[in-house]
Amino acid sequence: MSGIEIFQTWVIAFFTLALFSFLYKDNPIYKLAENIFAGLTAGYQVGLIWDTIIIQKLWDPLVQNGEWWMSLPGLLGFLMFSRFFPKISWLSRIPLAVVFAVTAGVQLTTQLHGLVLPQMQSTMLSVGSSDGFVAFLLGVVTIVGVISTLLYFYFSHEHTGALGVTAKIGIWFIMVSFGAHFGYTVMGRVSLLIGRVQFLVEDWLGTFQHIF
Amino acid sequence: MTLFAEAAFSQEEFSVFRGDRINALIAVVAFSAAVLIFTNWAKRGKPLYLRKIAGLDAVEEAVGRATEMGRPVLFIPGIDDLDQIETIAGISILGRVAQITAQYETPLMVPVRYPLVLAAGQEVVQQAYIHAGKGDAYEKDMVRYVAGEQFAFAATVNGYMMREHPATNIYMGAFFAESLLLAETGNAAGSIQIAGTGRPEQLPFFVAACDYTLMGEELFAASAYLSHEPVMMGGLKGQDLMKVLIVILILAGVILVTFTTKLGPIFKSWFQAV
Amino acid sequence: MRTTAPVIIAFLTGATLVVTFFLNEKTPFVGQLSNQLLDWLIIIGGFTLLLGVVSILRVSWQTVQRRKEGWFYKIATIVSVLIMAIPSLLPVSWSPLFGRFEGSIYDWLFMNLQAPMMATMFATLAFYIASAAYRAFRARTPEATLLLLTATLVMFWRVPIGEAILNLIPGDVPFFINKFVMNGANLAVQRGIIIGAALGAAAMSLRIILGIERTYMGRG
Amino acid sequence: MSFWERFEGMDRRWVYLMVGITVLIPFIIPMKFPVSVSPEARSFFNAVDSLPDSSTVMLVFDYYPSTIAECEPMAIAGAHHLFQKHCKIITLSNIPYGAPSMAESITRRIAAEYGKEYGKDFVNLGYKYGYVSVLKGMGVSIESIFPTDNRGTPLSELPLMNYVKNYEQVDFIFEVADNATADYWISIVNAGYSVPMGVGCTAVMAPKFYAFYGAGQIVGLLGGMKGAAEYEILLDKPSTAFRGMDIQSLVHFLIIGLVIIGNIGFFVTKRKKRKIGV
Repeated sequence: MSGIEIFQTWVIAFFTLALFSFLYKDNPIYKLAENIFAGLTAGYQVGLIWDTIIIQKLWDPLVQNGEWWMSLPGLLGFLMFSRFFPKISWLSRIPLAVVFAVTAGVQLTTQLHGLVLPQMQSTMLSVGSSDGFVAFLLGVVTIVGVISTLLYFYFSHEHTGALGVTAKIGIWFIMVSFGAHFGYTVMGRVSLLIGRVQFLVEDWLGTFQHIF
Repeated sequence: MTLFAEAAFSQEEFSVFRGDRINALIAVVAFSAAVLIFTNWAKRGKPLYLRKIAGLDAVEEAVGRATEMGRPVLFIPGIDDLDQIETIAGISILGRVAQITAQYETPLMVPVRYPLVLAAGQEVVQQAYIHAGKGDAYEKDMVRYVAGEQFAFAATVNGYMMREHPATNIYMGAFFAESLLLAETGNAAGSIQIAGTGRPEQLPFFVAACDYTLMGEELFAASAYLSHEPVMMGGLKGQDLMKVLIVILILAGVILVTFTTKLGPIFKSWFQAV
Repeated sequence: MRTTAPVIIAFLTGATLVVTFFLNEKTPFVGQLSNQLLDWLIIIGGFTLLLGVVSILRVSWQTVQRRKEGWFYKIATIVSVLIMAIPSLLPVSWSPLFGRFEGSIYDWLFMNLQAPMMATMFATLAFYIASAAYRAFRARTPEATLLLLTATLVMFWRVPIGEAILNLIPGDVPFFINKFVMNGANLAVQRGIIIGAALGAAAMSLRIILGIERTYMGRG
Repeated sequence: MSFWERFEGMDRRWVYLMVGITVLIPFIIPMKFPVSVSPEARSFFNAVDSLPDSSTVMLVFDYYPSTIAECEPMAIAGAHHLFQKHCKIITLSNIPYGAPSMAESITRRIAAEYGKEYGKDFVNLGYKYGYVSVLKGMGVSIESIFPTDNRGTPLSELPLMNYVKNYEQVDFIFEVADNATADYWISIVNAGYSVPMGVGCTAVMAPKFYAFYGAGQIVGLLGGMKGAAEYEILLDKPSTAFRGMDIQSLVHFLIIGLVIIGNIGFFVTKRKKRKIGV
């Protein structure tokens, strides 16, 4: 192991332990790591956005490919800085309006087309006797689950009577699903912890024999 | 099936209109009509009943609690950018919450992860304070950009929660793996917590660690509920109508697929998204 | 002007995008409009990054200047922002330490500080998930009982030894969990929530396009 | 205050401590709990095992440094298996940070064990921006997308790449991913060029990929650390993932135990409160 590698391992170990220390309580080492972490990620965005967005998406098309219309988003981007000048700060609402409207315009169709229709389609399951008992039961569970969950979100009627019963079934389904999802995720999260502990035990403690 | 054959044929010849998306067009038109009819209905003052949503009533109470305790309200409009509709929902709710904190002059802290959300958040909060006649109480750094990455954001916000002990934490928007990092720390700090997200995979963690959780559609309804304006709330009735329609169509599909061999698959294929 | 202009722009942008969704992608001018506008959104976001960096530096600097509590740590923030950002903006031709690729300061800081810290924060979830389970999984109500029973069963099933034990019980329990809990009830609920959320999202979009929802301009 | 009451009000840091200790135990005392092999992992292994000697395989490193614990053991086991079979390996990545250098160091280290030579037996193409165009473009010409390898050597100087021009010369794709790029490998490369493919992914992603496995779009699936451990067993090289499964099992049992004890405490204290009329 080279000196540089040992140094890197110790740097990583320091910040790993610093963040873990918050589990016990907030402390100066954590505060230091937290502030460095926050600063680095902000700086990281600067490098990434300058290169991949401002240069590759704006400057190159505009200047090298002569796509003149790309000056429009550039102008809208500049209007954002009107926020620094109180008198014309309302101008920054124009790019904001464009941003909100683009999202809304894209989402209105894609939510209905890309999510609602296909999810409805995949719920239209055959529950005939020909496909066997397991398929039948799975079909019934799915259909009842989808419908009762959906009706749980009914706003304009109190959850009483038939709607109340459906919403109650919906809540049971929701609880089963949440429990399953919670239990399922534990494994992935523990794996991540194992990764960090393996680093500390094997790599970091491993440097001790090179140093001492 | 004929619809698809035609669409495929006409596409080869190049038609401007995408015939294969006729199903989506009908869905968009029907949906917009349902929402707008009831919006109009509400505008004309027709009575409109909406059931209570516990998490939403809690928002106003929780801000009140923060005022009594003299501690800040922490609001996180999700950790995604403004190209997600959930973030927009979060920003809208922030506008309502900021009006309440403005009235009571309760300190408000809104950490964000994307600069666009920062700009939108500052605008919304500033306008809410002006609207409430408390323009002087507004500070630019109520909404602040704290980090450029998911886990650095969580580390910073967690530190803030343990040091400042906000009385109320409100999470509204798009959340990912950091949902539980935030909510558990908030719980440990003793804050009242209200969460809302459209992402089913994060809901179990919010439900486990928060006092109230708005699930899926409730998040998008929240802004309308909190506005107390009939125009906004009318649309919810339209959404309900669509839900009933969806349930009927699903059941029709199930019956057709189960009992017919030809009509069922044709009916089902109509919902194909292309 | 100050509110009507943005509202009109929002309506025109939104409505155009809805229409282009139903048009052939090869249609001149408008066919690729949604991709084009999404790129615009990214570019506008790119410009705003300056607002973000100004925000984090200003808040930190004020803390340092006024010697507020913890001001010392804010120096670390400022230094970190600058040490990461500035070398990444300088051309590689000046020095291999500049730019963003292998061997640069940017890359070294990412690999040895930022990436391990991301992994560590992610890993702390293992502790939080355990304490959340311990605290929240109490059989207070029938619903809560259902939640905790499913969670426990799935946790048991997910590890080899638990699965082996489940296999000792007559009736194929792992199959049952996989089929009816994971792919049955769980999938159905996800679907129900997704459909509901999509309706809510679509209604929200409609309100924005039509100018009913104008919170971003501070109006109801 | 009774034992149960004290347990009810336990500081959460005791739970953290228990988790921390549990994670460390298997490092000191290896347990070696048996791991059963799932059909989808076995099918993955068999698909690789039945490749003819000196086939060309793409080993794709589509994971970020934050999920090394789950993904790296899969990539390592895959590299061992492929070199054992004298397959030619082409590594590449759709992840800008970390992944290209992880691919570099892992393949070089393992190649040394089997006496394999860079350029002739394995090549690391590195990373290019825009995964959709990368995946599509390699169907026509790999060289048009990656003119050079990760270290800047032109592909024409690498003997292996003189033979491999596009997907037609690729016999199998071994994709290791922690994100949605795996979907695109299936929908673009498998669907468009019918190259057989196996996917190793994180545990959280696995349920979704069962559908692709069921539909025959991928020949095998490794889900999370357990999937990696299964591959290690099939390869008869139990390593980090296999050891990790011991920890996994212990932590799961710890949490289940805590939930059970917590509920006993909950009922005991509730009954007590009812008795004294609170």
